[in-house]
Amino acid sequence: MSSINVGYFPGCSGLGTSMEYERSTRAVCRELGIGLREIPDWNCCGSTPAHSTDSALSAALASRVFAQGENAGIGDVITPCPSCLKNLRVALEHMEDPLFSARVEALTERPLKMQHSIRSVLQVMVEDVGTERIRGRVRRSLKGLKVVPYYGCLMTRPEKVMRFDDPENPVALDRLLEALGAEVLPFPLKTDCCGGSFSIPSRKVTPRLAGRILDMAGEVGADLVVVACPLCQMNLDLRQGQIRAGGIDRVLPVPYFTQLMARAFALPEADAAFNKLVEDIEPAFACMQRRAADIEAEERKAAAAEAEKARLAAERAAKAAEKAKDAGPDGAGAKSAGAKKTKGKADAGGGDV
Amino acid sequence: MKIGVFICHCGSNIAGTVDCAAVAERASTYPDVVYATDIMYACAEPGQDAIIAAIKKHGLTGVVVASCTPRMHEPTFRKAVERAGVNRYMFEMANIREHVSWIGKDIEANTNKAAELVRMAAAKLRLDRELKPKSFPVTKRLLVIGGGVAGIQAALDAADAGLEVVMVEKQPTIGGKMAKLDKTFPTVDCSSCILGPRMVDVAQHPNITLYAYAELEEVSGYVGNFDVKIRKKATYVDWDKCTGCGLCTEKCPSKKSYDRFNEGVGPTTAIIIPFPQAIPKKASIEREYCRQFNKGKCGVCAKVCPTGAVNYEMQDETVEVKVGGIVAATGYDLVDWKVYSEYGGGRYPDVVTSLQYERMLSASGPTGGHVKRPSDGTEPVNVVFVQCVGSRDPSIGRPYCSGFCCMYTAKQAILTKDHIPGSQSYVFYMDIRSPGKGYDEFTRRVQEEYGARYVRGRVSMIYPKGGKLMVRGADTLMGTQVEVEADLVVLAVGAEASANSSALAEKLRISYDGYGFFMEGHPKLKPVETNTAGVFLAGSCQGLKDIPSSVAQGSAAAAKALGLLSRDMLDSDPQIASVSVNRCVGCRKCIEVCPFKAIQEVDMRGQPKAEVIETVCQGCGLCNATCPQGAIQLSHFTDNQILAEVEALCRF
Amino acid sequence: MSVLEGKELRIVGFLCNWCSYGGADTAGVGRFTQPTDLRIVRVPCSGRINPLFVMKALIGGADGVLVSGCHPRDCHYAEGNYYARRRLEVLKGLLPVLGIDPRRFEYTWVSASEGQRWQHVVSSFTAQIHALGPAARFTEAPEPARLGA
Amino acid sequence: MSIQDELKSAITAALPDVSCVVGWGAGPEPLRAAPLFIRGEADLEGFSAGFLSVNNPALYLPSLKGSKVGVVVKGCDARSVGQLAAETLIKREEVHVIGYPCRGVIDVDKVAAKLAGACETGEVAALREDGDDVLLNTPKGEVRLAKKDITADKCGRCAFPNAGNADVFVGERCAPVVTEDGYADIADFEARGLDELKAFWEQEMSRCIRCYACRNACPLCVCRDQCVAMSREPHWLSQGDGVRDKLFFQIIHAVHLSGRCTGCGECERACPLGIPVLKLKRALSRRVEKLFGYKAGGGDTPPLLTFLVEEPTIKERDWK
Repeated sequence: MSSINVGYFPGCSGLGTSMEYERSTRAVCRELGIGLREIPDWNCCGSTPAHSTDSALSAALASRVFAQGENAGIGDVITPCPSCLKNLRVALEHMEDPLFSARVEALTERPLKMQHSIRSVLQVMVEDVGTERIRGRVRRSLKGLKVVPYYGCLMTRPEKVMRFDDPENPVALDRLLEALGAEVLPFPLKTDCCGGSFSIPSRKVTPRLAGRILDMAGEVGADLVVVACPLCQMNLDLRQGQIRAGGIDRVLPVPYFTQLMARAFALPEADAAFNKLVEDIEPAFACMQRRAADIEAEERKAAAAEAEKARLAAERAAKAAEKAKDAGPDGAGAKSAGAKKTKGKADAGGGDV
Repeated sequence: MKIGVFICHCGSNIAGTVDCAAVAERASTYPDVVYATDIMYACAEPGQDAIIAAIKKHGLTGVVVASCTPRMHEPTFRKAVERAGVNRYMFEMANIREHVSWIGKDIEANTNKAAELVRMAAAKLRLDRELKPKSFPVTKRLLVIGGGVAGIQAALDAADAGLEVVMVEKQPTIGGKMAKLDKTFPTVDCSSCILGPRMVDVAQHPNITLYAYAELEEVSGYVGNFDVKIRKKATYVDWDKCTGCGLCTEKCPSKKSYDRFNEGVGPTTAIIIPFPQAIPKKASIEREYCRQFNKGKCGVCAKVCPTGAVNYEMQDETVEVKVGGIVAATGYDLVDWKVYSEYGGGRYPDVVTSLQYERMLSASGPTGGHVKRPSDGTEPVNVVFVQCVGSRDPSIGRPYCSGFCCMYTAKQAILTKDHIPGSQSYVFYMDIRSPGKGYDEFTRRVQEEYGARYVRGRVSMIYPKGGKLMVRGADTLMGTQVEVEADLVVLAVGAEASANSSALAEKLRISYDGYGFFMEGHPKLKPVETNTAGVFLAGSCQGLKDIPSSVAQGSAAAAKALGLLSRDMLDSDPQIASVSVNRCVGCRKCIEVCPFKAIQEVDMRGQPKAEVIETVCQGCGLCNATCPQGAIQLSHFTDNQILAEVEALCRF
Repeated sequence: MSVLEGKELRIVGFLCNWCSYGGADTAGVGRFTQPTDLRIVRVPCSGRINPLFVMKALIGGADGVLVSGCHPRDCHYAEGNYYARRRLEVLKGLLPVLGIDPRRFEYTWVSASEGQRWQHVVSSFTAQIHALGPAARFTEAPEPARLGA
Repeated sequence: MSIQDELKSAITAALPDVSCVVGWGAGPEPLRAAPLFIRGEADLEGFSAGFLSVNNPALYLPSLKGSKVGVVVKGCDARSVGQLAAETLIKREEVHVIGYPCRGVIDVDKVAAKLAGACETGEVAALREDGDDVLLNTPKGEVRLAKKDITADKCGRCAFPNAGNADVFVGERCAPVVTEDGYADIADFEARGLDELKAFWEQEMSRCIRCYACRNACPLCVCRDQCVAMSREPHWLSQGDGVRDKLFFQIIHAVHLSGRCTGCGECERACPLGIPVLKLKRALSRRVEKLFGYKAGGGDTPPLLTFLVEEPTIKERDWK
């Protein structure tokens, strides 16, 4: 597969609250041959306040981002943040309306000339790179790690804008984590709301909603909750104190999927940047290693049992062949075939032990 | 020619926005018009009498009535002019109601347009010719497609009246959806107890031939004389020998087959008799689950069958039947609710459909009438019913109301309480729709006597938590979010036209709407007829309806079919194509395009000529538009007649 | 007297009896307001419509011609609309070469239940014809041309 | 052996099995050949095929239906034979097709234009071919004209110079002038704009004398005496001399030929007033080819006599 070259929009949180997402995304992309060309002098996408105040001003912010990209010859852009993605995508689609586009251009004075597209890093990972190629890169499997993926509200919705995966029951991140070796548990609240930016007007809402997600993750037996959105990550990770104060007693690390990829690819610790998480992830990894050892022991036992079964079957076959040989000339062929089979199986069993 | 023109007021329907007297005055100046007047209600008895009187008084030889659409009253007026001795085809209508007075309020424009439409009609009438229908014999046999309650009713009524009936059912048993129901609303009668005897009647009726596990393959011909091909699907059991003893179904080792009749509630065997009251009570093999077919060895059923009826070599078989009329009663199917990922999309075993729940409630069902959670077999306490799953939802292309879900949900809530006295039902609804005799009282009873809690609002999400199902939704009356911890969730899944209904419609040459429901001839006045003569509709295939309405429509369809087939001879529509032999050059283009193979080549003194087979021609006029020299003309819609209408409008 | 001078343009419709004429009826029953320009010629099937009827109207002074039949797969006569679709689609190639604006002719499918669609079709086609204005009529050349010119 | 001799022997070989062979012989003037019906070897005398073989002999085939006939064809004539057979207007097995490589035919109107002022084409006493030129004996002396300047327009866009469906083909097949007819002439014509084209047809149709020569020369106009132009049942046209009736007749001809016209150009060639009536037919042929990939004359079912349930090339207006 040829390497991918795309424009890159880190988003504001990538420079602040989600530095670990930013760092691990860049590292993982480098490892997978995705060339990221950061849009020069990009600006805020408008976040939640802009579009809830004025759609044209909000689109103007997005339009300037794409115009800056055009200066560097960038048309196709990816971003790790689903919220940025939604704002940029909505602006692009709304600007297909010539009247609206004229309003935006009057503000920016920079009409867009190129074809633009904007997608999420996750979408590029599963659609362009593919889980098979990711599986091939894994050097430290996450075998034994029990995870639940948490997509949040925006990764797949609104359906008509995002056009990615099943809006209510997405599985893209599930498949990616499986490729890393992790055990992905069924998680019914994978698209439930974490509280979003409600923490600003009302402090009570977010811990309640985020707490429900953590509680369910704990209940299904997850070691950690994997996220793809800076705001979700913050609500789930940073607020665990508030959540515990509300009576839900769960302690779960909340890493970005790119951090787990960095670990599975055995990239330097600084790239995985687990030290930026509020809840410590190391106990989860320790648990993973214990479980992996158990699983491997279990697998060895099963393989040995299989080999023993094969050996017995071969013995029986050999005996039968012996009898057949006594009975007539046709028995000879059967015997040699049976003998060969026995040998192969025995070798395989021995190697395992 | 002497033309009389009658401009109908239709009360104020037309006269409100059209100056009818002015139109009549303008019409009196048109060529050949000798008499023109306006009239209050042309279709009413005084109106018809006035037309007849005018014909006699003025010696009219043709009549134009400007009133409503000809699709409504053309037959009425044709009969009226015929009573006055004028050939029924010497009559034209101008549609000044649906196409003029009802679509705009500009009196000047409407009056002018009405006058022009009358001019067109009169111009066409001048070229009308007297047409006389020919008569042809009728096959006195009725085909009923579908053996649900509507089809059963139609078949029994027709057969009781002495008509031969052929019934085709695609499942191995008749009974349809009603046979799967435990009880019926609002009387909570046992469904199979009231349907069962009717099913037996079908089996035993001397006038009814039943082809179960069969499908309609092909229909050709025309009203009174349809040729029908029926494909009997291979059951791998010779039904002449099968006694329905059921030994094979006990011994069959493939015990994990999907149970179609029981909607997959519990498994069944590969050779089955769908349910104890099945008609015909015969076994059939579901090939996809049978070991004999999948693994090439088994043969248990053949070994145990006391009559040697099992035959793995059986092939599909085609039978050909001649019938005079057809009743389509193909019913409905449930919407594929698995598109709703927020309800689990099928991932949660304790989320079941309403029809699966019926099978759980039914004493003859796989659970013996004990309501159990499919996941662990325990008895549920909290049961949540979610209404409008796949109804009234434009986002999945099902914006219509399925009509019966409110009522069966109420019934199921009552039955839940009867089965499990300690249970509590919750019903999430959008609106309660319960028009019908005793229906609204029923929905009150379920709340007031049975304590079901009705929550007005949609369910946004169902998710499992600790062995229970969390049902999250809105209570729009309280203005709050609610979350109910449920043991079992029953989705009131909406209904849609049955699978392949559009393909069947195309075979029958009837129309269907955007959802696949068959189109009736007129939404008010022809609810069981179609626009294809001789084809009638019964039950939910025409639009969703509950049992009493389906039964009523079944009887109505039978009455219509009987009316048609009680005659020995039928009149053919004389509005068909005919060939001017002199002008035909034998190029065969008409023969090539005719959809009905109604044109044949004949030899006339060594020259090839086209000839229309009058009973086969349906009068579409495709041949007329195809013939370069216009040697084949569609009577009553000839080139000259259409040109006259165009020229009445476009005279530079 | 034909169309209302200055108010209406001459628009001729050819509608099949089973679907589109019924759809126009349904629009009327629903009281869906429509422009008054259109005059409808009822034919049994869109397959009955010889493209030359359309040309006859256009050459005869129609400002617009609209044909409507049953939706594909839904023809009362099974196949008529399929033939109509090909013939009318081909006919569109003749108009520009004659000097007739091809936008003066459209064909579409409207079922008997689609009253609203019919209203939309009539309204938008009438608006389209009004935007084009009255069609210039074919008239005798001002002076007879010389032989062989 | 020359092509002429080869053709003659092919005709001779065919004669025992056919009632006649249609070809070309001497016409009323040296510039014009005429159809020749060869019934015996004696008739072969006057036969010639080449630059003057303008007429389309396929014209006569439908009226000769019922017995086996032979026909000598250019590439374009062969397309007409193919189309007639595809529409079962003739039986292909009743026609013995003799083909030869055609390198273009004369357009007498172009000669007239070249001679303008000097003499009329009828005054030309003799025509002699000399390589790529022709030499004309005129009252004002010998005139040399390049063939390419007086060849029919249709030959300049000929994709089928060799009768593809011939039973016997004589001579070396020659390369087609073009591989694909791009209909550039129609595109150019349309580019004149609607107003100018309307005026154009008003002008041209004012000149039309309604002689029906265009129709009579068309090999696919098989209605003959039953043509709607003259009938009362149906009565599509008045018998008047108005521009609209005359234009409408041309529209009828074009619409009746849509999906059938092979572009042989006989209608336009036969017009005594030189009205470019082929343009209407070619406009429709272009559309048929674009929509259905159909070139008339190839032997397939004409596209307007069939249909597909899903038409991949028809983009219907969605009325949104």
